[in-house]
Amino acid sequence: MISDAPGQMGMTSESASQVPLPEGAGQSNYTVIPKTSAEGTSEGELLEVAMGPQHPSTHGVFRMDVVLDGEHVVKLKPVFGYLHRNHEQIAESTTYLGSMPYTDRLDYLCSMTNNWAYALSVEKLAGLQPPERAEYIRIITAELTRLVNHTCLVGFLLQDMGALGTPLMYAFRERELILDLFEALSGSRMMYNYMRFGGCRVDLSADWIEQAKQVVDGYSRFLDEFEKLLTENEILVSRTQGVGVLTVKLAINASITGPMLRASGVNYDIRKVDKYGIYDRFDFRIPLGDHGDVYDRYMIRVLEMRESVKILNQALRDIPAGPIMDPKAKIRGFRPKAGEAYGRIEGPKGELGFYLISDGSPNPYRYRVRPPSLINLTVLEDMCLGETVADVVIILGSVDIVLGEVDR
Amino acid sequence: MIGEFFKGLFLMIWKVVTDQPDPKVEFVSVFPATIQPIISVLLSIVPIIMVFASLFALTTLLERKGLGRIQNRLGPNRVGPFGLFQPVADGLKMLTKEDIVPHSADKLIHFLAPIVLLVPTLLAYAVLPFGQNMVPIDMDAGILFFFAVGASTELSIFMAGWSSRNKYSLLGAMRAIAQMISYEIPLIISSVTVIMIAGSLSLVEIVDKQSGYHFGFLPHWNVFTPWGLAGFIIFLIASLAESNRSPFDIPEAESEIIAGHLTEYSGFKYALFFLAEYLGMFAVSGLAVTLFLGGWRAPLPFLEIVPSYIWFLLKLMGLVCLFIWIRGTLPRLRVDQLLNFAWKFMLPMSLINLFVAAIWHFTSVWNFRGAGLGRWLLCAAMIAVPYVWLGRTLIGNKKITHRTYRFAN
Amino acid sequence: MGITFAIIAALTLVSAIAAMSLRNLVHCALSLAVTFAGIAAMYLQLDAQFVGFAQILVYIGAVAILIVFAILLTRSSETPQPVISRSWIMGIVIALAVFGVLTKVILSSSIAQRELPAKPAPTVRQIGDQLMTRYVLPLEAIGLLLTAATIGAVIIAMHDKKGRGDGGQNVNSTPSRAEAHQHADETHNLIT
Amino acid sequence: MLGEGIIKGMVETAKNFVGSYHDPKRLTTVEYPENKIPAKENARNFPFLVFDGVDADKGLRCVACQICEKECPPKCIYIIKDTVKKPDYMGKMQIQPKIFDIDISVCMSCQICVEVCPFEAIKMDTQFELSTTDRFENLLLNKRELAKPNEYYHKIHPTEATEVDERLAAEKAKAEAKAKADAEAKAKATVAAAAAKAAPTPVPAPAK
Repeated sequence: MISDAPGQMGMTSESASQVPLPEGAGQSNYTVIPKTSAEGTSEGELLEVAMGPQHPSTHGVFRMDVVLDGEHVVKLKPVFGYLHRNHEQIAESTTYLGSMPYTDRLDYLCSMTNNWAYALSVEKLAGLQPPERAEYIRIITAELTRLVNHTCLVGFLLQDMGALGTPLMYAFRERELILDLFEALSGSRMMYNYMRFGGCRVDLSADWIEQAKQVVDGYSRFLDEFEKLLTENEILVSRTQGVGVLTVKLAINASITGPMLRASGVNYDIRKVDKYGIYDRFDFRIPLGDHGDVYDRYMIRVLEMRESVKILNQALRDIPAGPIMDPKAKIRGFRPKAGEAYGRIEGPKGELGFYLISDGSPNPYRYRVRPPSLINLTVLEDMCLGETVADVVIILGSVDIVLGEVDR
Repeated sequence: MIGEFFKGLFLMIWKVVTDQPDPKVEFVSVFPATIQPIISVLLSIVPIIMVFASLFALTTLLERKGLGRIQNRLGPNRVGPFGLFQPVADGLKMLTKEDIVPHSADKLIHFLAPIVLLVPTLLAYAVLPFGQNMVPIDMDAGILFFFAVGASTELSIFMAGWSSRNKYSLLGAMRAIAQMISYEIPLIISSVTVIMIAGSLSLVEIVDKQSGYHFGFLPHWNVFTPWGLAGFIIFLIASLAESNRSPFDIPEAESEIIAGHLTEYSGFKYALFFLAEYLGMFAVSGLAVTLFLGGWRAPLPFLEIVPSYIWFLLKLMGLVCLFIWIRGTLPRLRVDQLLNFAWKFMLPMSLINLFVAAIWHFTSVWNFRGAGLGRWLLCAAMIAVPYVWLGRTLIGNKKITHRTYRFAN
Repeated sequence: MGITFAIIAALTLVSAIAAMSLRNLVHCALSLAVTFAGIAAMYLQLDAQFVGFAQILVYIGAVAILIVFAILLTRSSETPQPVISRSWIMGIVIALAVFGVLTKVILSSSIAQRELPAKPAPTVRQIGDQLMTRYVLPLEAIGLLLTAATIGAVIIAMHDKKGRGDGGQNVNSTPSRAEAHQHADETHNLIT
Repeated sequence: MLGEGIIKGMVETAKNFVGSYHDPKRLTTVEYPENKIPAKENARNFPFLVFDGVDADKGLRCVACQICEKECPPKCIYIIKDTVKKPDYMGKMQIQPKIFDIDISVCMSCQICVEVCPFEAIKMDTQFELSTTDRFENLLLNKRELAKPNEYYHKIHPTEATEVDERLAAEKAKAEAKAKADAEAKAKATVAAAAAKAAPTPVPAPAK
């Protein structure tokens, strides 16, 4: 019943005459589905709406085919793939290093963590070990990325809720400071292409660390300001609490990861589980929610940002001097021995993993991304059923997707 | 003839500037008797349209600048000095844009909707006392007229939403109507408190009743009484909803239903909707000023030398700035919450406020020592207690709590 | 007064006819709103401000909206009736009969016989005073009646809503989804 | 109490409103065409070719080894080797690219060409105002447009350029010392030294 042309829904054959049409309406763009109860009596009509791919709040080219009973959702079908770029196939036909810049473009808000996840899997494959300073740099950049991602998420969530850009602008103000840091480090504001197999591309200067310390100090002040603006706001609270509940059972079964899983109350953070990098050296806690609704997802992110600030303070204080590349690593002619590896990290959005099979050639034989955005999106319908249109938008916002990663 | 014409014109301008009664008499008498009524009407209508249309332009700029500053941006500053000509550029853009009518739209109603919206909105200005001697029509049932024309705007929003043949438009129109009908009730009831105290439906008389000062400095405005303050806040919230402003911009919630009933409008028709929306906001703010903030009266006795209409405009702009500030801060409510808020909070509060106003009226005969203060405290308590209680039940009903979070190591 | 009255009367009549004869229900409702506005204009012309404004407020602001809502919310899936039904002759006869009776009564009443002395138009204040003093009992009775009607409507609506809840659930649970949930539950049991 | 959080939020936005007037740090944006943020030293946009000396044709460091062409992930570099050796600005005989095109509408500024280049011949530019009205011709940069002097490189990336110069000088000194020891075939030895560095491992063609 869903026509492919977005916004111009095909008319179902006989049912369209139920809402009085304006005269001369050649074809209807209302798809009206008669609604019947269990006994077969008629109970009004359902309206099918295609939200997206040109909808203002689908975070990119994403479509939700929503069936509405009044304002309530009775069915929701996510449709994605509008941004498909053949990422995995391209990566299989280019060198290992050559797909590093492509990973930047997966989740373009968190390029650093994408880099790290990919570097981690290649390092597993090739048996490389980054030196200690590189590990510290990775943690610093990854936690800064987490700050960027979560701040933006909260900003966009509030934008979806109709706060007219104010929280988003505050979020972008702070993000700008971190992007400045990243630009000074890697040369680019978003597509960093910074990590290398066995280390990092450029070393941090002492200056940079000073600046980063300032930014991190300012961040907890900003978070206080942000929370004053939002956390207690009655409108936000009543809009989000009890909306879009994700049960623990479903979250586990759908292999949801990241803040969404933790908002449902499952204590699972790869930073603690795998202790990849040198995360075991840092003192931080994992915030857990109990309700699994949009408010919990929002609060978990705010609390995670506070923990990230803690990690950053420790890392910036303790970072040792030393080389930043494993001496065994080669830039040109990199050929890992045949084998397979799966490297995963706790990205800001969830478990980001890269699965690689090498046949000893310069290109990976198989390259597979485990995109947290896509997998977290699979429970969208379960969270949205019975909620209203307005809630669908904020539930989608609270899932935290980036279409670059969903569609790949 | 020409000399008389200019003399009359000059006299009229002089009388307007110095705030004297009957400014147009001399000027109108220059013309032949048959067209005198028409001239007189035009002299009332044209300034209203001009002043409020330019106020609209100014407000769009002010809003964008103010929102920009709230969001730590600069706001528009490219067209003209400080971006002052930005509204002109916007207007030109709107006028030169293609006017798109959807293929399957109901063309006649689609065309009529913006006009049907704009006309009553403009009519509402007919009864507002802008200044001491500036009332287009001093009607006996002025406030009733205001609400009557205000109520007829709902139909045009429905027309816009339905005729566009767009699902989002229809959803937006339904939301708009539900919202406007719900909030009209608290809006009217909170005005009824003022009518009851003033004993008149005439806006001029209501302003007259608010003259004078307590202790020589505190004006007798309704907002300085407990019921007036509560009524003012209820009126403001309801008028935010009536004029579809954030946090009640649900009918055109762009993150949910694109632009609601405005989705399929472009070009000049869209500009008309936009204009009507702002004019509606000015009108309802003007009514708030008249009912609660003493209309055109100066806030302090020695400031009475400033012409009265300046005070009216200043108060009006103050309210508009408040609206902009609210818009820059708050997220949007959901439809059901909006209606819950209207029926479960605003309506009981406005009824209680009506009751309190009646008590205020009857206690005005109290004559013992400290009666004024006692009366004030009694009424304030009678409003505050239900407010706290209703607020708690409103929140408590939805099981909304202050949450604490666990941490795992 | 003549021309204005003629225009208003023509507008009212034309829109009333349109409200009866247009095929599209929404168009009919909108025409009806125009009729209401015309009647309000007549009241205003007769210097009955209160009635005129109340007409606009109640009929255009509420009744017309209510009609429009009713059209949109109720199902109109019955096949559209032909505009002129089979019993049109009967209808015309009844209409003519009513018109005739009314005309007869009006013409034979004392009002039509003589010129009325110009009465001062009742002000809103007078109407209010009358309502609150002489007619206070009827006013209260009407208020009570309306309140009872509102409460009744709310109760009916609430009852209806309760019934609808189950129907809504039925639409949700397509078999595949139910199966998927069941499957998920089983896996969960395996995990834990 | 109802409304508390809303009032708190409104106080916060009011603070920001006032703050935006007296605290320039809050305003992150600059008014672009008039004011520009100076480019960071590490900033990168699109690649350019470095030449030494004054003549862009002669001084090009690039020896058309085509490693960057092979390594470029979006394959936006196009090189055709010259068939004859030509003297460079020092008078040394060198193979040079006959055609060296970069399609910057395809380039994704990943800097991999810079990393893999053994001759320090290709570097990243910071120039970003490149918009044109023709997306085909004007965004396909040829050798002449890509070539920029070493001084320009020093100007945009001072630290990095100094390091590169030092490294090149050291290599050159080493090569010259070796050349002196190997007195009979001076020119040949220089080329050999370069060649030895050029190919630590030959980069194989893609497997598929």
